[in-house]
Amino acid sequence: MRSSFVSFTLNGEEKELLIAPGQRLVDVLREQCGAMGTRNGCGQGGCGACTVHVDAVPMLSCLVLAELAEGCDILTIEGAARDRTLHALQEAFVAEAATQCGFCTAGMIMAAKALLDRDPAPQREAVVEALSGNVCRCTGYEPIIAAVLAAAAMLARLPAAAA
Amino acid sequence: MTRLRGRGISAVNYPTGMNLGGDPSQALIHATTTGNFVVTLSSVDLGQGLRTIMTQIAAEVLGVPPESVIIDTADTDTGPHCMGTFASRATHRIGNAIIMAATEARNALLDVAGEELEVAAADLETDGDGRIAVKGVPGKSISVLDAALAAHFKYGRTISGRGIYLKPRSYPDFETGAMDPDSCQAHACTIAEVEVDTETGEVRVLKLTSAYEIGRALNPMMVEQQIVGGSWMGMSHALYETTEPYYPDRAHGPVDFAEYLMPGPADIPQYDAVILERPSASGPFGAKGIGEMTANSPIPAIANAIFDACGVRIDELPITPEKLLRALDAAAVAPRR
Amino acid sequence: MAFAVHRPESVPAVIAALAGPGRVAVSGGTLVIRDINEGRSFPNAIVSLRRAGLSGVVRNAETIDIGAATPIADLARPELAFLDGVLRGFASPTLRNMASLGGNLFAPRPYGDSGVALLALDASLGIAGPHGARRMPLLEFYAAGIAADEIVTGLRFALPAPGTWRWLKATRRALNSASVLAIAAVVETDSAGTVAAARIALGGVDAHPVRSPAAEAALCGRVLDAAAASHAGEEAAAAHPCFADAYASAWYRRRVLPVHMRRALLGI
Amino acid sequence: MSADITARIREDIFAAERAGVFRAVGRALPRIDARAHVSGSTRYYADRSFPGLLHVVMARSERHHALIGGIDLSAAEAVKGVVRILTHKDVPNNWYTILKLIGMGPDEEPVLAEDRVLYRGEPVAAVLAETADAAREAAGKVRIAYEDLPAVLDIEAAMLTDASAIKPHGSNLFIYDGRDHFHVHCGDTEAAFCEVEHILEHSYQSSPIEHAPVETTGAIAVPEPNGRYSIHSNTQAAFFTLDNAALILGVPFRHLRVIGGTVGGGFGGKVDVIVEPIAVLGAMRTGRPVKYAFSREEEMQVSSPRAAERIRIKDGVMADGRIIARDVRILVDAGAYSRHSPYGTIKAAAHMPGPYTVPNVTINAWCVYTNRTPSSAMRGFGVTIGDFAVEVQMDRIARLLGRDPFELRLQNAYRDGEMKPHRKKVEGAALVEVVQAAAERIGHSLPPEYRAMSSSRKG
Repeated sequence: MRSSFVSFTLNGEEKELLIAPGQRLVDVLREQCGAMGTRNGCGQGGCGACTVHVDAVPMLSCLVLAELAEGCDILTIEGAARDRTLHALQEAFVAEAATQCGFCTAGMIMAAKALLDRDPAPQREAVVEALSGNVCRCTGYEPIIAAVLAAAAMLARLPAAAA
Repeated sequence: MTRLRGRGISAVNYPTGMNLGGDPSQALIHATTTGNFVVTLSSVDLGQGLRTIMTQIAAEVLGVPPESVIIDTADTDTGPHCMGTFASRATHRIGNAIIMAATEARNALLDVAGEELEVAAADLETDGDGRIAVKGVPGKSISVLDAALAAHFKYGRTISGRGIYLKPRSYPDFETGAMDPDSCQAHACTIAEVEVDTETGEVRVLKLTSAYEIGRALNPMMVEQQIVGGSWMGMSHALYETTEPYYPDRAHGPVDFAEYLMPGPADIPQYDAVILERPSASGPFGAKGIGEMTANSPIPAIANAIFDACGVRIDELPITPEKLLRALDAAAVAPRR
Repeated sequence: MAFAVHRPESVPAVIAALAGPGRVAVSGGTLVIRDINEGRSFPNAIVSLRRAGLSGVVRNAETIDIGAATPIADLARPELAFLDGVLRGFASPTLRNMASLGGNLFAPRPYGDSGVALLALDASLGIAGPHGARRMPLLEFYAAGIAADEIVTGLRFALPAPGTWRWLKATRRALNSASVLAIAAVVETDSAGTVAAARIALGGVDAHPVRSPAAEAALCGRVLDAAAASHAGEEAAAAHPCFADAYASAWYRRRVLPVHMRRALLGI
Repeated sequence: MSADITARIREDIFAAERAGVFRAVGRALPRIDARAHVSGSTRYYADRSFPGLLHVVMARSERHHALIGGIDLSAAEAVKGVVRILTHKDVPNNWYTILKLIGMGPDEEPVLAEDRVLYRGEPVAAVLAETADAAREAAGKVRIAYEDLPAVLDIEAAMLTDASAIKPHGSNLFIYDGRDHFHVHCGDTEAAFCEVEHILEHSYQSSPIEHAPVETTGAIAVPEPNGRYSIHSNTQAAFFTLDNAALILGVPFRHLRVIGGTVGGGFGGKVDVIVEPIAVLGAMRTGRPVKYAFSREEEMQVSSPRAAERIRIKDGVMADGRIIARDVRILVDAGAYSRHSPYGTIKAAAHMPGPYTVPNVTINAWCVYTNRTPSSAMRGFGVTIGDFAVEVQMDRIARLLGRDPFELRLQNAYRDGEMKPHRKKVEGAALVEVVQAAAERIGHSLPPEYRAMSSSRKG
């Protein structure tokens, strides 16, 4: 079995990588792309810390084979901010004290971003459901829910282009 | 469908530190040429916010803005010794070490500033915004940056400080149990409101209200983080968590976050808390440790609320729907005492 | 060990790629890749179904066809609105983007709740293999399985008549939780409220999702009220073995089955 | 809710004691690490790349208690990518105990099992391979021959004199200074029980609990020039890890350097020194960087949990609500090895009888070995389960006497200057005030004499 070239777009940048067979996307993003913000918390699809967007759909990168990302558009936490300006979710997580150890944070934000991309003005129940696959052991979830709702309110005040 | 509501309370204390082995921690502080201060430690931030608290303590004592404090940790080649982050000791031990180190560094800073301003160091005060001024003489001042530059390039002096805090070892008397195991006690009272589904034994926690006495809230936002996160963990311990669901039988031990049950964002109660401050004589600015205790008081409060709701006691954690339903069944058969 | 990844673009190509030892078909990957990550599975090759044309939902005159590789999230559509409860109870939104309806049939207990729903819908499966395509009832699939060189290509069922669908998943936490019990039913009543026909399927009571003839028999011919529904649950509790896992004991599952049966059938 | 927390500080309570003017402390300063967390740029121990990194996966005991007849590594060694497999013979000082640094012994836990295993999940052989996949496959192919021994899984069964002893010293109890349990007493409990109106005796039980940090325990050891090794670790205690690892490896302390400080959740689970010695040993034997991180399953079933405890409380209560005698029996399920449990057992004893002044107290606490995963420190160590027991007991007393549960606690709350059973004088007490403040918060009115109570004076 030989390594093969796989091409995908990562945070808007085209990548062509030589990938050993059977590699998981989380490992390729971290080790070959240096996108260390995607965390490996369980390898079971149970913690959500490795959540990334594949063609705008949130997925667990510990369960995605890198070879199947061929031609896909991948967004990680490193791509959430634009021009070094934090996304409203990132600002809200700081303001609402929604991080403690920070290990779940990137996955939480990516799961929440998928929700807000689809539903910019979610009800609390929708936020709760969107976060239900992401484990946080520190915060008790309430500040995270508050941060997502605050981010939605923040985005609603912004001109559409900036959002 | 039968849903019964109940309320339960608990009141607890929690020791700061546990020093059966002697419990030191150290800090080193030095100023950079441009008047920033590097606090060098080997202490570990688990996510509770150690770096932020240590920044605030150093800034308070040095009299400089928190933005000018840099926390450098943890590298055993460069950082002085720290016992570790556990036993609710970090704020207390490392905070005190930083106060000692920062006091020494501040004195060195004021000595240089005094020479530059041609006044005694004792006549100087810091404004916490980066300036050192002569007390009562508005306008006669020097910036921390200029004082640091002068120390380096004019006087050839270090602006630095060394700090250590040691809680000496306590040797228990094995006859009586006499010992001095801790430094101070923090306190909490929690009220839980729950709803019990008496047909299934399922419990929903509706609200957790607490009063915490923690000496000094060095950063109230982070105190609240501990209270909210700890309340959740306490609820989780009370109702869900076990690595051995059939303890002491080892069967069916959970291996993932699906089987290892913890409440998710859809299961959380309302949280509410008030903070009391009775400064501890030994704590930095009176602070006591709050990291661990927040998970404790919700557990009996929830257990007591369940009894209040449905009249059965479960004395075995976690209080699972099965245990509760078995007890309810037994109570239905046996007449209530 | 390293393994090859194949991405065939048709069903015959999938079948060809599966020929040989240690080859595993994967659609969402939430079961198989996890097993590899944890050292329980060491395939020689993974055959992805993603590009084999096995995704999508087609509404026919009488029935619905769902491709086996269709992600659970893609089932959120108006004609399948009655399945909203099944979908929302299925793991997390992120996992629903990955896990497929066909793959969920292979999930070990207590997972695989979508199979409970499909059993109550009396679904049938499309199967493809080296010897061609065939259909089989879902009941038979759970009893006999399929050969290692075969795959499930799709599921087909008739939409339940309005007002006949029932679904309840009893869990330890509100969302993203495996089931203590899953109950799906299609219950037809006459104008007097008497049950004329019922298909009741259960999860959490056996090695895989099952139909419950005991519950169905108990219900048929009776007026659908709390007593009848609880009775059906009691009959089911007596008929099925139930099992213990990290979520609940067999005793608990049996004990609350009548309660949840009543709640499933009557909503109270 | 973070915005209004400062407003919920009760400045009116202890107003004189808490007075002070501060600029930096007392502020709700945003966390200095928050922006790095939200942008994904925080660097944890695993967020560094080392060319040539090897991965460790441990082959573990599948039995609760067994003699090891033999270990066959041949199938494991044949897996492509396997570089080396470590067994106990590779570990310079295989027997250790983590609290030896504070003189609590004896050395009683092997880094890698030798002739026997005492719990399911005990490490036996460490596979080092080029990829984690290869290491996992090989670990599954390590063949261990077992001869099963009777397993002791219940704490009280383990305490019986005819229980099969799993420890070399011939009993299943940790020995404190020649005694098989830790004891604290004050007053005369037996005499007091003869004078009380009510006696309540109840038992409370917990099961083991996992820390469940989202980042599992792990370390990367990297060979450096001059015979040194850098250990990138998520330990909660850098020097503690360094010192214990050096003792196990038999190397000068100066040869090790621990780099860490940024941890994805600890809760007490990253205080045991488990992964670092193996990672360094692997680096020593291969000359390459070595990563040893727990899988999620290992984190849940093999890493040390919060101990299960069984606590029996017997209270002597007067009709007016005073608790005048409390007898507490604490059993701590240490699992197969000590780790931090002997220490936690003392902490549990020191905590009793809770935040109340009881004149006659007897506390006996046993640290008991069983054939299960060794337990160790976790958030609230030694106190969490004790609080559960004491506070449910308090609720029972209130119910028995028909008393308001707030008032019963206020009546018995410890005050400044009173003596705890371990003979330390109470100072800085505030139980009275938190009970009053909590009652007020939910609108539960207290009679004037209870509202007037204070921790700084009796009454």
